[in-house]
Amino acid sequence: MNLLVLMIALPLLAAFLLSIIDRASSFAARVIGPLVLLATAAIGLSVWSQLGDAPQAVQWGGFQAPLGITLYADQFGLLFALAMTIGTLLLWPRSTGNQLRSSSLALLLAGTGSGLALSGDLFNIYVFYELMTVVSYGLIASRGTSGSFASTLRYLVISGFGAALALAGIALVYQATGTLNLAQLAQVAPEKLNNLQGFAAFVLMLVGFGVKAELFPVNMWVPEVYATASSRVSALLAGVVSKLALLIIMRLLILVFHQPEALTVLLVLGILGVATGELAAWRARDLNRMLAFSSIGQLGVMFIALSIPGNAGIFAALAVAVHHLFLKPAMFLLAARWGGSIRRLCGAAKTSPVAAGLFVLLSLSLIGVPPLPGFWAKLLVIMPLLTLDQPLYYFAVFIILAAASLEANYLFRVVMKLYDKQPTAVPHKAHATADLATAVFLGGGLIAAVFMLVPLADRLDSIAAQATDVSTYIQTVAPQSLEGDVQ
Amino acid sequence: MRRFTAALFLIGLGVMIAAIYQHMDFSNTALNAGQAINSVAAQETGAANFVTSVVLAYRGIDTLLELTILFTAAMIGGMVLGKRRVDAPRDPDAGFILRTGADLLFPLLLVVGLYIILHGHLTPGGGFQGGVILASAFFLPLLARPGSSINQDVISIVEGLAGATFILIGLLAMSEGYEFLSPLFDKGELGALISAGSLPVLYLAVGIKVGSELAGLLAHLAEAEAVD
Amino acid sequence: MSMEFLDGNTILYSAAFGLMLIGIGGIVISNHLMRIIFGIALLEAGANLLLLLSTYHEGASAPIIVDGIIPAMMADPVPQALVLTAIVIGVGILALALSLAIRVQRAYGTLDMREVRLRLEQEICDEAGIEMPSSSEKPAEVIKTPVNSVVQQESGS
Amino acid sequence: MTALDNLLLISAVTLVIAVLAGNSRVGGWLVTIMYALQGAALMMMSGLGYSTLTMVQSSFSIEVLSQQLLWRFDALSWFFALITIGAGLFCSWFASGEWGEKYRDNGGSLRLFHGALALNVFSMLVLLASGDLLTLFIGWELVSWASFLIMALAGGKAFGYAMRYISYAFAGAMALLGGLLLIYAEVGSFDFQSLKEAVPTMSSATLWLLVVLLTAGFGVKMAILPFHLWQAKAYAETPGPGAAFLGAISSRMGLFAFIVVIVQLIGISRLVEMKIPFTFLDAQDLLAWIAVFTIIIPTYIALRQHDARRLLAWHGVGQTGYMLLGIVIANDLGSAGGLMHVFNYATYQAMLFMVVIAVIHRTGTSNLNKLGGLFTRMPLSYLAMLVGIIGLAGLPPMNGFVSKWLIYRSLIVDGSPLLFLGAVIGTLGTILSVYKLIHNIFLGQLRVEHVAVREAPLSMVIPMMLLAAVVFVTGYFPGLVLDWTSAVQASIGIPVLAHHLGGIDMKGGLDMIWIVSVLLVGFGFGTLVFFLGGRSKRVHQLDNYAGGHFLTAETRYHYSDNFYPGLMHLIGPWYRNSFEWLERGLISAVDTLSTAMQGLYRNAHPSYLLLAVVVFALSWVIV
Amino acid sequence: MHFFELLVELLLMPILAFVIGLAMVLMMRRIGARIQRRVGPPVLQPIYDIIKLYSKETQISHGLMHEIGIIMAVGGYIAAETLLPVPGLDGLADKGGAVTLAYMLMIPALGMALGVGQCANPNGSIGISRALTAMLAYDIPFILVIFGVSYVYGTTNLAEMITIQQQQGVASWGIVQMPLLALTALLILPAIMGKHPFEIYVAPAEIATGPMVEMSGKFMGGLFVMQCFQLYTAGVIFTTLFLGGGLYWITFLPKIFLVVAIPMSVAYLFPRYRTEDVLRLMWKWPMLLGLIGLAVVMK
Repeated sequence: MNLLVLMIALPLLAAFLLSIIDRASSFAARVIGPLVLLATAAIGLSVWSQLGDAPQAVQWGGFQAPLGITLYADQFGLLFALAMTIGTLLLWPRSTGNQLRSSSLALLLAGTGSGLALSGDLFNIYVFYELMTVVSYGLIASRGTSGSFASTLRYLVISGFGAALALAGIALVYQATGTLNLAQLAQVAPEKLNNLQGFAAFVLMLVGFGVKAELFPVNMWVPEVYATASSRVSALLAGVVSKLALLIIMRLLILVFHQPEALTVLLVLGILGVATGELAAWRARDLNRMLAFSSIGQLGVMFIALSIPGNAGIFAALAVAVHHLFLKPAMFLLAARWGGSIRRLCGAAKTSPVAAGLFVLLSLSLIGVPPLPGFWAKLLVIMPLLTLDQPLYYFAVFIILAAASLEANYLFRVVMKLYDKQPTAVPHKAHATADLATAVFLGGGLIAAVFMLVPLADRLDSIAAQATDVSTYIQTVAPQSLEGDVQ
Repeated sequence: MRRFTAALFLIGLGVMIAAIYQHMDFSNTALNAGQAINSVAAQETGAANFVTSVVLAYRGIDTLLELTILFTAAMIGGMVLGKRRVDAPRDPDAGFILRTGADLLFPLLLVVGLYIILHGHLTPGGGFQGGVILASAFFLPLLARPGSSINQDVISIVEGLAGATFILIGLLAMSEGYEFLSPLFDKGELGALISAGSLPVLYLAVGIKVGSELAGLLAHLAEAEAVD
Repeated sequence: MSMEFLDGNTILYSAAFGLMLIGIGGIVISNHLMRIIFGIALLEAGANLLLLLSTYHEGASAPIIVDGIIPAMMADPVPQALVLTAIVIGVGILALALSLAIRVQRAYGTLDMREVRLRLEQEICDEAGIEMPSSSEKPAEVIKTPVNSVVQQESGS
Repeated sequence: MTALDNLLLISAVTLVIAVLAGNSRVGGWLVTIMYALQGAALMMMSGLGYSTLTMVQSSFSIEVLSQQLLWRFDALSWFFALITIGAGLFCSWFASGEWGEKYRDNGGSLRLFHGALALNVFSMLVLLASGDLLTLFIGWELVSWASFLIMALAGGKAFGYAMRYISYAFAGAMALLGGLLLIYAEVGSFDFQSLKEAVPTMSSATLWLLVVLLTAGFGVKMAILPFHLWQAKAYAETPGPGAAFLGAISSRMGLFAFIVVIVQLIGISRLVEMKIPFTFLDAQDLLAWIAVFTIIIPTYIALRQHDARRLLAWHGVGQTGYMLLGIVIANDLGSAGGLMHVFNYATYQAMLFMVVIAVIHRTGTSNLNKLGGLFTRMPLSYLAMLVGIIGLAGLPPMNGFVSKWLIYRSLIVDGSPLLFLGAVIGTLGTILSVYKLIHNIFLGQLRVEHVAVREAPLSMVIPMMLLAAVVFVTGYFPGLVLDWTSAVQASIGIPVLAHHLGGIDMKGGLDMIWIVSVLLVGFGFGTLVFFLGGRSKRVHQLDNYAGGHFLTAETRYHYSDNFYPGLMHLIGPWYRNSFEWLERGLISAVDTLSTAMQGLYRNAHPSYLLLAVVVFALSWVIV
Repeated sequence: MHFFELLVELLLMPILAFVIGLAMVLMMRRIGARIQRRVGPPVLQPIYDIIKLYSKETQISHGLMHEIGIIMAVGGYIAAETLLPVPGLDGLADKGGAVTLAYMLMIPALGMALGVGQCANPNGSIGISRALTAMLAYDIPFILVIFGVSYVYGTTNLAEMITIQQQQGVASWGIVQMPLLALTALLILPAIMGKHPFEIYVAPAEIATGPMVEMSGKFMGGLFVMQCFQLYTAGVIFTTLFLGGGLYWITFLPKIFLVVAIPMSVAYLFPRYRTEDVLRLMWKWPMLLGLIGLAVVMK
């Protein structure tokens, strides 16, 4: 028995019962969501503290590993599960119209996200992923504007398309191996999936799961959605949800697909993502879409990092992802009041100096100015890229560096506007206290990271090492299979 | 031009798929989770229908999630479509035959649906299939009488409770010291109606949940104001 | 073409891939949202079929024990369960897509993907207070009807 | 606690004090005293400047990502730190009196100003102390953003220029980062020593890539061609003494890093081995020619400026070329000249900026067409500017002459007539330009609105006068500075220049003590000759004769606009603003690409792209 | 004692320069007169001129800088003369050299420019603008010459140059070794001396729009003294660089007078050039010659 499943089950239960509770007491309905998430976060933290170097595997329903569905908790997965839970808690969506539904959706998102991060079964991942997608449709549409509906629909088209492809990819994998359990797949993959079919399955799944990870070219929904969704939802999607999709791709890459071509596909798509995202952001005239495009670029960097073979790539991608996890939500929170034309931002620093200062800090970290954490993350990506000594990798470095200078340019154009002394016609609204406090908390995390750089890097390194330890994975999930029939 | 390029892409894709197909290996049956399940499911779950074993036991969490997806979709559908305006124009009532037919079919569908649900662990069928029939039972009158409506409040309570039941059964297993969603109760005799432990109960929850979700969703869609 | 080529596997797989291709074709070629949604449905059907076929064996019986008799060769129950799940998921998403389409149609008066995109862009730009970037394919008849931006929502149940 | 720790600590404390007390009445003075303390801390390490000490380590060191980060001072760092702290001291002094009060009254935040200045000094010290390539980059970025901060303080127009600066600077930093990481990939370490050891075995292609990347990175900060566009305007718009500080030392950080990485670690001799295909040039020539064009083009752009601050700032760009030229020539004369020029230039450039700021303080404008005749009103400022322009033009007896002489001499020894010619063309342009500067501000007719102008306050005049004294004394006794540059030469592995207090020991050497003395005596005789004549009558400035017509107080006319019409008539068409066009072209290219990408995200049917990718990926595998 | 000898040399050199310069002024005016079929001034005319200017009653000063400017102009030349080795007197030749000298010669120009600027007469400023432009014109080829010569002799020390040329005879003279550079120098010599036909900024006809517009009395006198030094300096530099300098005054003096006389005689045949034309001319032919000459000597 393991309490870990409660991280998933409790939020779902609460979501189911929320409307019934609301009938009894609307106050209870309001507080129960955050309370449940607090509880799950506590569970997650307690598991984290006892985890150490030994990952844990839990079987849903107690069935044997290849037959039942596995829940695999290593630091890697648990980190993102916790990020999901705590992130949702921090970015608890506020809807003017229908708080009850938003709360249910938030609970569902937290539960699903945790499950996605911890799941050890391919089809289970697919189902979790679909659920998360549906929940995010709801979150986006909960703003209630016609634009949010239209962008949700367009998102749905791309997402549905991708999901079907991912399903086809799963079918190909099952056809080749006859199993869906990641541990068992990891065992048989070198033999059975190291061929064209395996590669096709990877590309299909990459495209499918890449939709949420803002992978080029299935990221066309990003600018529309982030511009129409409420800023907290954008923060959740860009900050946390995209990282979970990335986590799936990382898991697949580590455990199942070892083709060198797979890495090249990631590299090419990553480069395209960085180039298109950052270039498009350069010309964006409203903050939301600028952040959206920049987030595409950042995710592209993570894909480039993933294309580095071995532990270094996972470490780098993890570092960039964790950095982005802190940074993008804070930026979107600031954009809550500053959305709209950048030109309108003239002098906004006067009304909200803290927010403006925070924006500067976040921008500096985003473009990678030492000693802020963004710099170290970027360093981690570029250093191994150059040692690979291949033209395409060199080109990737060039793209990353060029993109950073573009980033500096457009972000500081915004900063300049913030500090511009010319008055604007419309007075600026100050940020909501909760938004600002959350953003400051996240920004504070970045600063704290500067001072804890060394332990932080060590910790991330050990997480990455644990994540890439395939044999431990197999042994933890199915200890007996190592002795028996390894085909 | 656009269609031409699209067609070109499609042809290219087709060729690729064919190429992959050429490389596909159809002879790997040795390491097959399905075969393993076939050989142990009868003992482990006590259900005669192995698909049900897989759906409710081995991959029970998938089923829970898919119920959640339906729940979420229905909720979002309701949110998106919103309440009908009182003065919005309505379709005219259906004719006598349809109305009477719907009334006649209602109990029939109800019974069939429940039967399919309750025999899910023995014969083909189960919570999903039965749930859909249940939903149609409740939805048919709506088509016949556009003015009437399903009580969404009741539906939301039913769906919430049904979903909660599923999870609570899972939690019950935990309180007994098993893993979440482990099969409970006595497995009974293979092939008997009351067998397979908690699986029929789960399937009932699934059926009710599917039925209420779908009915709610369809009702929302039907209620949506017609355009033009 | 020899007849061996046309064995059961080939036909079934062709059906699966063909459905997927038709679905993708619908998504790619069509501009109408309804057709695109149906394209997705077809694509999903194809993918489901593919999943179902993944461990298909000719002559295997359903994995159900009837009257205590265990068939010699039973079909793999896992893909069937998976497909069941996938179909239900597909239904949920389809319903959601349709309800969104209804709302978009109500708001923009069209389901043409190009126009929806333009109207969406227009709305984003209006909200942000920036000019819409000029587009070469701006349709002449984009009528600027006031969009009731915050649609009244169902106030609880 | 080592001496370096002390220095950095005091500098950090200065920053804190500046931020906390910057706005108070005594804040400026406190900060100034702190700079003096920093200077004292630096003097504790003065052994570095006289080769009696080779290195001072900082006890602070951390290990990140298995890289050991080190900070230390050597002779080169010490020399640059001396200039930095000196510039900080004088600029802060200058800002502490009336200037600061006026700045505050006009709505500026002195806290921010002093804070930014202190931050600049601190970050420069950190950069100068960098002990490996990674700390070098960290320091580099600190310096970049610190200067950005001080540039942007003025708001308004300055924002635009600061933006331009940071765009350039960050792109340069990224090139630098690329270069440094390339080194890491090749060498496997960020350590100075391992790079030095690995250079001989590196392939020529790698080295070319490295040199191009690093030079671009450092060059952006130095504003060498073709990255020169950002600097002048950005510096000119920096508030008051900030401009003096930036002008004096900020972009020298690029030179510092260039010396450390390219001269000291890679080595000029390795550059000479890198031939450019199909020409008879090598990498060293390329750099030297870049330096020469950096001398010529910005100098002649300066000649056309109407704003005193812009004019000075453009000369700053041009003077960088001399330093780079000297360093790249890298013989004992050239490198000494280049290094000494860093010091000399800092002294007179800071002073000239101070004079201009004092003029702005009194008259409210630095527009060269709206000033004139201030000599009678601000004689001390005039004197400072006179000393400054003689230094800037590189004429005896000021220190600018000595460093330029060294550079010329090295070019003669090196046998590079065209480089020499280029350097001289730059000097001549400078003379023309600085005469215009002093003429348009201080000579000619006094404008009506400036009749009541008084001499700048003491808080401004004293720093100016002190700097003027430095300019003169180091011109008289160049050995004072040459001692330091020799220590630097020794530490970066270049032949040490033989010198004495008065100048250079060599065949055809230089002895400034004699030259200056004889010049002074010559002036004395000139005075004698002058007073041999009868008593002259002092008439009013406007008592002038022009073509049979007396200019009167009503018809004031100061010949200032388009000061060199004949020259401009000839060379005017050569000003094509090619680099502006280049920059604009680059921007519009990015803009077009950006629009295209937005179009991609807005218009393109996503599935298309998806299919393209899928088909591409699969076909690639099959083929 | 060496130090005192040096002091005496330093004292002597400017005086000698002044006297010879006076003679050169006289010669120049005579040559000009002969070409124009005039008789020309008497022998002592330059001295009379100076005395006249210095003893004028109206000495109008426009301010301190006006006076300092003149002092700088004269003083700069006085100092510069000590860097020019002449027979028997090496002065400070080993402490400076050709480059130092070239830059030292800009001090008087700067002094004059400052002085004129202080006069606050816009016409004066225009004159200075022209004068500085002209300086830009001739200094570029001049510096080419200096470079070439220094490169060939391997030193910038003028005294050493003389020694080299004297020791190795006429064949080693600059004019033999580098005729093109010598020609270049000869072409720009009138400009360096500020004489016909490149003297539009100080030409009598342009007095109202020249630097001289506010100069009167001893100010003008100072400039006259400066002119003597100017001629002398130009002559000596050329002789030192290309004609082997001189071990003895007897061979040295003819050389320097010849150097001044030849271009004067030719130059008077040309009309005055406008400032732009000076630029154009100087940057075309002397530059071209100089560059070719450099290429030849450097191979």
